[in-house]
Amino acid sequence: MLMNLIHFVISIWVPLVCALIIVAVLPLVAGYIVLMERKVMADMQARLGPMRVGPHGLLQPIADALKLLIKEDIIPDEADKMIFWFAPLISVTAAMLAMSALAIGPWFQIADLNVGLLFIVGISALGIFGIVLGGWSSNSHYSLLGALRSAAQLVSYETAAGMAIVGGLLLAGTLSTREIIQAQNDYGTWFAFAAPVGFFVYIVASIAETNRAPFDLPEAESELVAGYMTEYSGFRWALYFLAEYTNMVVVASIATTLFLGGWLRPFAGTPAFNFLDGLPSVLMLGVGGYCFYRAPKQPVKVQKLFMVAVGLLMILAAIILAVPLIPAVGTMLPGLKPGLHGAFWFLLKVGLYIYLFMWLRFTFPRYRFDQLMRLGWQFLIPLSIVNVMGIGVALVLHRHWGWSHWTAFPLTTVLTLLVAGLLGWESEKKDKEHVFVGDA
Amino acid sequence: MANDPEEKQPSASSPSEPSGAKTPAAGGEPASKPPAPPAAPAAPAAKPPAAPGAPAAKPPAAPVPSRPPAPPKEGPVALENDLVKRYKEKFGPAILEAWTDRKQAILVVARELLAEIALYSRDDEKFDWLSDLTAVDWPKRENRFDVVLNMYSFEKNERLRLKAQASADERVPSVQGIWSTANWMEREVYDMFGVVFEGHPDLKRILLPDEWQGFPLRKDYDILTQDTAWVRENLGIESGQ
Amino acid sequence: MLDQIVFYFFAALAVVSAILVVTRRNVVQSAIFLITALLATAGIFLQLHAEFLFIVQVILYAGGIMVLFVFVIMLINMDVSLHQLQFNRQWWLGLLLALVVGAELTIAIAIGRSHTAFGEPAPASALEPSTQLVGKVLFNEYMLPFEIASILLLVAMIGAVVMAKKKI
Amino acid sequence: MPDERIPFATHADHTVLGADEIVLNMGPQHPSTHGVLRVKLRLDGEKVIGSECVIGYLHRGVEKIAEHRSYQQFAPYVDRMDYVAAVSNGLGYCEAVEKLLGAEAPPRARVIRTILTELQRIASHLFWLGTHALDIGALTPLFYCLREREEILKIFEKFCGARLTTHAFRIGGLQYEAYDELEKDVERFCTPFDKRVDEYESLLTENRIWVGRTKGIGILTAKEAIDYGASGPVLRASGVKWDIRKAMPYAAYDQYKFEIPTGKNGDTYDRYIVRMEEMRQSRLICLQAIENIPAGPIMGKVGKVLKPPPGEVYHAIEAPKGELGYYIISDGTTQPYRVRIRPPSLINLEAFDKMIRGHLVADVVAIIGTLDIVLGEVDR
Repeated sequence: MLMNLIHFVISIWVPLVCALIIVAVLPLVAGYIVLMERKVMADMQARLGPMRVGPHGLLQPIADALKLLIKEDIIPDEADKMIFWFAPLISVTAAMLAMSALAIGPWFQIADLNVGLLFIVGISALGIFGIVLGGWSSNSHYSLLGALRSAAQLVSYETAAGMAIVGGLLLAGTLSTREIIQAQNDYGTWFAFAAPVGFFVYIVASIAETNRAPFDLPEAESELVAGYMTEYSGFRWALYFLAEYTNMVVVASIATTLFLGGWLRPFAGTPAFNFLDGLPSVLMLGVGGYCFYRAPKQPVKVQKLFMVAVGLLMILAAIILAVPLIPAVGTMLPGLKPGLHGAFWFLLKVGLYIYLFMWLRFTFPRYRFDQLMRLGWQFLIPLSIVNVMGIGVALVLHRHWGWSHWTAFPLTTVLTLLVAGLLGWESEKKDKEHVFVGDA
Repeated sequence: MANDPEEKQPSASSPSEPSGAKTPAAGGEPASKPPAPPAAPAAPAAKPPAAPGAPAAKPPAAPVPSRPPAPPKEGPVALENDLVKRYKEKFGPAILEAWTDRKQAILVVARELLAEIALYSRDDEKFDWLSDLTAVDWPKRENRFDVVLNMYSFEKNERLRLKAQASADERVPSVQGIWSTANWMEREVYDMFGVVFEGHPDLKRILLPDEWQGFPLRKDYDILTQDTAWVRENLGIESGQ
Repeated sequence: MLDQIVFYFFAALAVVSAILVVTRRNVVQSAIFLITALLATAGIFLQLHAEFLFIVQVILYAGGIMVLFVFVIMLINMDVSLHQLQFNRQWWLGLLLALVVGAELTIAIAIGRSHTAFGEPAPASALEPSTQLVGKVLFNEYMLPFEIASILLLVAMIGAVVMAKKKI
Repeated sequence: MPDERIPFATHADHTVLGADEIVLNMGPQHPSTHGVLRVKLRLDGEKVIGSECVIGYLHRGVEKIAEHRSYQQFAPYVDRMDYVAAVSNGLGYCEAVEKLLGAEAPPRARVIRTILTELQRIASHLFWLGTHALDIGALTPLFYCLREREEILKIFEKFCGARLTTHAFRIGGLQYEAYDELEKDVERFCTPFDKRVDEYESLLTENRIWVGRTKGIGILTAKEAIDYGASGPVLRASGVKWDIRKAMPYAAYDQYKFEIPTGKNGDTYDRYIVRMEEMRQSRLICLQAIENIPAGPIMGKVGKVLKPPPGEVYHAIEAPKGELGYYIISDGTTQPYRVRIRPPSLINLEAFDKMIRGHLVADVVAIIGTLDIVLGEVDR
């Protein structure tokens, strides 16, 4: 009995390790995304951002985590204790579970389901429960309104995101994440270029799905104070935040897998661009150098050491990324290069996608709830449906009439954009009539 | 009164050209003085201002104001111009007094007809913008309160001040129907003075809590009345202040 | 070996949460237990390599219908409905019916065991991934019923919207 | 509206989506009511059907204090009313008392007063723009506006030692001779400033979401604006071209050329455009003014002890929020008999109830922002 248990464990040790890494590293990654967001926001607003905890605020996430752990955990008196405690857990588990089907690099994947992408979309849809139940159980007016709003928003933008993903799947022909990336490799171009409208719709829908940037209605500070999170404090509130940032990573990974060629190096196919293989280690060297350059400028001695340590870490990463480039090692361990570099490229694309989230957050004001709904239902969903039809037509042209896909896809994209223009003009006209006249 | 370009007196003699807001009023300062020059104008620079600050040219070295003006016995001066005549024709005895103080026209009117006079001012005299409505407490006088309306006319670019006198328990007709802006101002006058406005839709305190006793801006009001009442009520003892 | 453990875990979870659904006083808690019951059955589907069914179960039942349940529960003022009279006075009729149905089931299983021969379960690897299989069947042989069903759903949806909207 | 005592905690009369209305209590402690303003919103679902403003939380009884202070002693209180635009409050009060006295500030003092008041107008509009954009969700403009406003506050600090409650002016002229690089500092601030305003406008004016959130929101027609006694940018955005600086010039405004921006249909977007244009015009005034600040005394012929002859005066200036009026009655003693201050924020707030009807809760926040109210002035 024990023997086959051990056999079983050995047979699945890779996914097990990946799962452990995901569960352990994700909160840390989420913390550092928060720091990145505050730094980028500060940079865009002509100020410095957190500089006090650790050099350049690098230890800020740890400080935040400690603060949230120690903070008092207030539960409103008539709140439904059990559900109040349970709601954030649903959100976090849904978000983390969705990470399991994603392939960070060719090695690093927990489970290669053949319903991969559908699984991720389905599971992250369960996140609504966490928000809705949390809002309801904290028994306060503001959080109930916030919960209702975010549920309505999630449901309507999931449809748009789903249809945009269908657009990409038509090209890939399969649901499993690994095969999608393989399909993009065979195609030679990333699906973002083959189905740009689908990619655009997915970007907008994913922002709305994770309650961020112009669509962060539920926790709109100015009106509903903090939406469904109003009554939460301390670590429970941190769980909601962790769920939001994990969702952001999940959504970014889906976009990278489906539209930005997963762990493929840009211009993976063409040998002319092979020098790009060196880019990962060069980038890491650059970051390491910057850390060393900043180290002496740190005011406190311990911060100097910390910066030096970070610099060394970056150099080490650069070396590790450079090892597979050496021809000798390359022949001995063929899998090493795609594995390491693949992971780097995937994470770089996810990072850039998240940077796009942040960029939008700091430049755009917030949509009003009815505008948000109108944009979702009257513009995005019809557009994504038309996009699916467009890609279908392009595939038929490509496969049955032999058009090369460099002509079929641009043609259908132009047609879809035409429809988008029509839809935009339509909603513009409706905006005019919909002007609020104070009908006392 | 050195060049005081902005204060235009609704002088009757020269129909002040419709300066309106577009052309800067300062330019066309009619040189005429109010027909009945203030009886004892001790004002130093009585002569009309030489070059009332033509927009571009820098005024010549400002006439060095002569010896520091002894406090001019300014005081209100009787005012007789066609604006007052028109009011007198229309309302006769209701216009009790008309005088000007520091080049601003003031009409003291009967309390009962305040609403009609206000309506007339807005519609016929084009004072369409009520800039301020307030009250003043003169405890020694028999009609204790002065309800003061400051009106402004966009067309004639002039101000006019209506005053109605009321004693402590008389009710003043509300002008809320004529200018909606008077709503909160009348509530504030009620809150601060206790003057009750007849016909006000929702007259209750605006700044002070509703259960506040006493009216603070009355001259004979002092903070202790409220304080002792509150202490007696809540703590059941006499506050010995 | 491990499959049995996982199966028993899911089965037990499904049964326990089904019972809890019925016995809970608090409506929202019973809704949550209903969700866990559904997810447990989804787990069993996954074990049988019926991934498509697993995903449909998760998205449709847990993701879709249960959200509606929770919405409705949230928006109806709970304490109002609790005061209404509980119509469990006919509990004896319910008990009787339960016994009858129980008897039928046991008889069917007893007889069935000997007569009908269940086919040998096909080895997991031989099966084509079920999603493509279902897709092929759905869009080839059953094209027409699929379209009719979708139109029916559309009509139902529009009906619901019309009823809910105060003024069109 | 029946004035039942709403307990502080909000409570829903009926189910959220039930047919009856719910009363949502906003304030007095609320992130976007610009001070201690409490608004009782009657909502039908998400739509506002009525509201009642409860004010008075910041009432300090300035008018009662005035009756027990001498004219000079009361001047610092005036800065504490509209604490965002203290300099223009001071200007209004000092000019009103000078009129009461029949005295006149010398030309040099009047020009310096004009420069500082226009700088204060820019600072007040910058503060408004930052918080208004923040309420609607745009995080970045706030920090750009505060960066510029900091420059102006530095100039005030160099001039009179204080940044916010400056008490910069005295009755009859100025207390301090202008520090010698005043012209250079104002020049250094003004020349790049219109490019800065272009920077804000690039973030907001053509921004589809900003236009969507502000166009057609909180409409106040010209007739209603006059009826509700609105003044300043709120009145001008409704199409009434009236500015006290042009109609009844005071200080040194008659010596400078500037435009009065007006809007067409009096919605939040027009008020935004009017205020942005006003900032540009104020910059022009400052640039014209620092070209030639006339030499001469900075204090008029006003004695140490002020005993204005009995009588009354009403003097109004164009404060950043609207017409700020002082109605002062003197009885010949050193203390005013009565000082009445016309608060533009309070009177602009009267139109609030009419403007928010039919809008959503998110618009209520935008409309409070566009009225640019400061509770210190509303409550006095």
